Amino acid sequence: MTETLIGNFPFVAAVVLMGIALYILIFRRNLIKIVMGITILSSSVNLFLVTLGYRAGGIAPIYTDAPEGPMVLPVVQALTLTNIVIAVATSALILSLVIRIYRHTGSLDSKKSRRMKG
Amino acid sequence: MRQIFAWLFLIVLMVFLVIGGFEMMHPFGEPPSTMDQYIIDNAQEEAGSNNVVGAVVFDYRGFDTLGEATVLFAAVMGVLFVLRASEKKEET
Amino acid sequence: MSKIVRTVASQLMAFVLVFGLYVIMHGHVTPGGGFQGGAIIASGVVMLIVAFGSGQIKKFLRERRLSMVESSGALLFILVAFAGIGTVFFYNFLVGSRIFGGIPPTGSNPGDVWTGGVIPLMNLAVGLKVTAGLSAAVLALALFSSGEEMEE
Amino acid sequence: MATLIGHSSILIIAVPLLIAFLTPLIGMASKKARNAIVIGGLAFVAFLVFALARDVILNGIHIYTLGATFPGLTIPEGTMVPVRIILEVDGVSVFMGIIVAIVSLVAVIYSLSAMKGETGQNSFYTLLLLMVGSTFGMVFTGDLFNLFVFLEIASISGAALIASRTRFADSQEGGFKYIVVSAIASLMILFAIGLLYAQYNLLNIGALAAAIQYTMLDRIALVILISAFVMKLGGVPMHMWLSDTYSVAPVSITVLLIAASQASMYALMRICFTLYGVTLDLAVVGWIIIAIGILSMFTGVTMAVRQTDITRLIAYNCVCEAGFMLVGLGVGLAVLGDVTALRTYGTTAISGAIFHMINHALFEGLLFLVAGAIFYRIGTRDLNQMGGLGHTMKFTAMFFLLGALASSGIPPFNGFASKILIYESVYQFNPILTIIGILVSIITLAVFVKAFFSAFTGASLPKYEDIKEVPKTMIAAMTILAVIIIIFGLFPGLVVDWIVRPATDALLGQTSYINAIVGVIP
Repeated sequence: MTETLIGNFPFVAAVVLMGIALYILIFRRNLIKIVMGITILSSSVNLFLVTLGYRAGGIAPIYTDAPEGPMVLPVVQALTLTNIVIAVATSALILSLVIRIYRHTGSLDSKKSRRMKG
Repeated sequence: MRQIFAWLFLIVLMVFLVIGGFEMMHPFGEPPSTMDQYIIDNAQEEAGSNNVVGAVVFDYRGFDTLGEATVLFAAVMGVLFVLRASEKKEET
Repeated sequence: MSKIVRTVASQLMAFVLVFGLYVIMHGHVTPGGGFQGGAIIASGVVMLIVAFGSGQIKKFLRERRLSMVESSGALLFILVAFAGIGTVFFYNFLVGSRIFGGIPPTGSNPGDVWTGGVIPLMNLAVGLKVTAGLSAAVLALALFSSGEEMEE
Repeated sequence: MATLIGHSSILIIAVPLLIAFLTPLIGMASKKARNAIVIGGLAFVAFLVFALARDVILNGIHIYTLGATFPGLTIPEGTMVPVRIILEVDGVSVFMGIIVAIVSLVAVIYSLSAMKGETGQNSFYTLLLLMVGSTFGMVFTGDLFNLFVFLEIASISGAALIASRTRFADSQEGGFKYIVVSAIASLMILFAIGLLYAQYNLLNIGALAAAIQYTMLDRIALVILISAFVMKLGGVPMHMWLSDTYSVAPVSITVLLIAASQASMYALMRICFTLYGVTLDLAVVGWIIIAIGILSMFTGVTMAVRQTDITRLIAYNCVCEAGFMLVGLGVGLAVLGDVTALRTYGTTAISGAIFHMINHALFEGLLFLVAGAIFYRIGTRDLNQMGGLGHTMKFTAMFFLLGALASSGIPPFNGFASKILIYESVYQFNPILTIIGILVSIITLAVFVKAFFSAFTGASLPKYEDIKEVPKTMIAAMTILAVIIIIFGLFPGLVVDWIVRPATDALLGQTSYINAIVGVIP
């Protein structure tokens, strides 16, 4: 148990980060904080994906002047790259909507502006 | 009431995931790698790229990258669309 | 912002551009690629917006025009993908040909830019797209929050 | 022609994206050219969908490996697993493709006059095309991560489109809510994909289905996937966002949003039937989905009774109809392991659910278009302020009645045809479920009759004296849907034989889906 506890700590770190994000999303009312929650959630998923591909003693999967050693898995890195771009796109759109909502209602509190929580 | 349910949901989910992370994942640093090893071995020959991640992004999983570029395109279009000057002409 | 900041920002922009282009065009040899390089150049544009204010930047960069550049980048990307449809969509048809056709030797090697087939072209298209797209989004947000009306 | 069909699965996804990238450039030059190219492109895509559907139903599963040396090369030399992204089109996929093709054409034709005079039309059509292309991508792809990417495109462009009426605060809030819900759902989906990848090092659905072992991590992934997709399609515990977004979006977009939720329903079916298949703990998962369905039916119909806003009323009806589909699917899933029960009523239940998906898209689409037409003319969605509109808007009133009758399952229309399949088969599984279903249908009818009378009949109000019928393109869009509804209602047997039965067989044929990817294992 203790060995796996230390060895698999990176997976658990990703899960804990996800817990923080879900806490923010469930209990916080401020629209900007909800955006932050989504960003943290996507970071936690990114962290999880990258840790999946790690090999002990691995090097970056790039052959240019590569030292000896096993290469870490490239597919998860590509998936992470995709997810980062998607997270940027999502937060840009959400922020523009938040600006619009703020212009209309003059408030960032979701209780005031939203009839029901989504 | 809703708060209690939310806490309960959160705690149950976290317990499951943490146990999953500790006990049932493969040991950290030794992932199964049938698909990835093939890509590492063949990327230089098939895609002609030293950067294996680059080969995955633009060749093996190029369609995902098209989707990714489209997401960014959609978001920029969406930002410009949402923040455009509000309509002047009312609907009749 | 003060004059020092503006001068430094405008001087730095040249280096940012060079570094961004390097990252884009060496995407198949060294770490990096279209997205990363595009993000670097776009962050340079953000630096200019911070230094000069969005009103000044608006005079020579319009978000509509940037959005058109972005469309062209996306179009270039999907056309390169379509060009492989003689075999299969997204087929890397340039490997072994005259353009970017070199095949690197297996294993560790010093790296050669003239390799990768369609990958450098796609990096270029994506770099163009990401630069224009991110700059347009940031510029639109900055303009809108500073209260300027946008053109249609 | 053979080459065209060979490449059609990718063209159906790529052509809308290509036109979407072109639209801003062409729209700068000429509006007419832009409208022509949008409609022409979508018509071409619809043609390809029908050609592909015919080919798939006649000749079996259609495989397209992106970037390989030829389309059928799923597994390259020297390895045992698929490496590239593979599009895999079977009966269910083309069935969903047909829904999306019809709905997207109708939405564009309707938008032509509904959006006239609004600003930002270039961006509107671009986002609309992106949404259509990504919904096609969701239903045609055979790769889990690719599914996630297309889900994200659909939700981002959908959110921007929902918020398109920038002068109303509630439309911005609707867009915000939609994108927050979709972002959370899709990130959870990505997390589940990560869990599956960690164990099998695979992303392809067929190859994963061949390798899956139903370990504890697989169960966690299944729970996350089911809850995320139920969230995306508006099942009950997470249905709050649905009425708030559907009611504020422009109606042509709402119609597309319905198609996007149907794509989430498709993904749910894919996950349960194909990815996990018979390794599932069938009865438990089946009953969970049935419970979600029953709750959706109840909540949808009881909330619909209380609404005075016509679009919110229809939106809650959507929740209710989604419940019917989930019940049908759940029953099919619960008996998947039991061959005799599956043959006697399980297959019929799944057919009913699948048939109801296309019917749902058609009649809810028609109802939303009618609501949009009313809003277009009188500028309000409040039922209490309407009255006597039937005197001037004869076509619109007729279409509303048609959609309402179809939705509540009255005999000569298509809603009846699919609901009777569900009732019949579910009765053999558990009679109580059928009784609940019939009860819910009756209340639905009552709700719609009340709405119809308060909006269209009675003395015409003085302030609506000079209201005219809506423009011709809007009538045309509604007529297309109405004609299809009537045809489906009159000849349900043909429809079931041609497209529903192949879809059901494809859904149950997990082995053929797997064999198309990994080859026949001796």
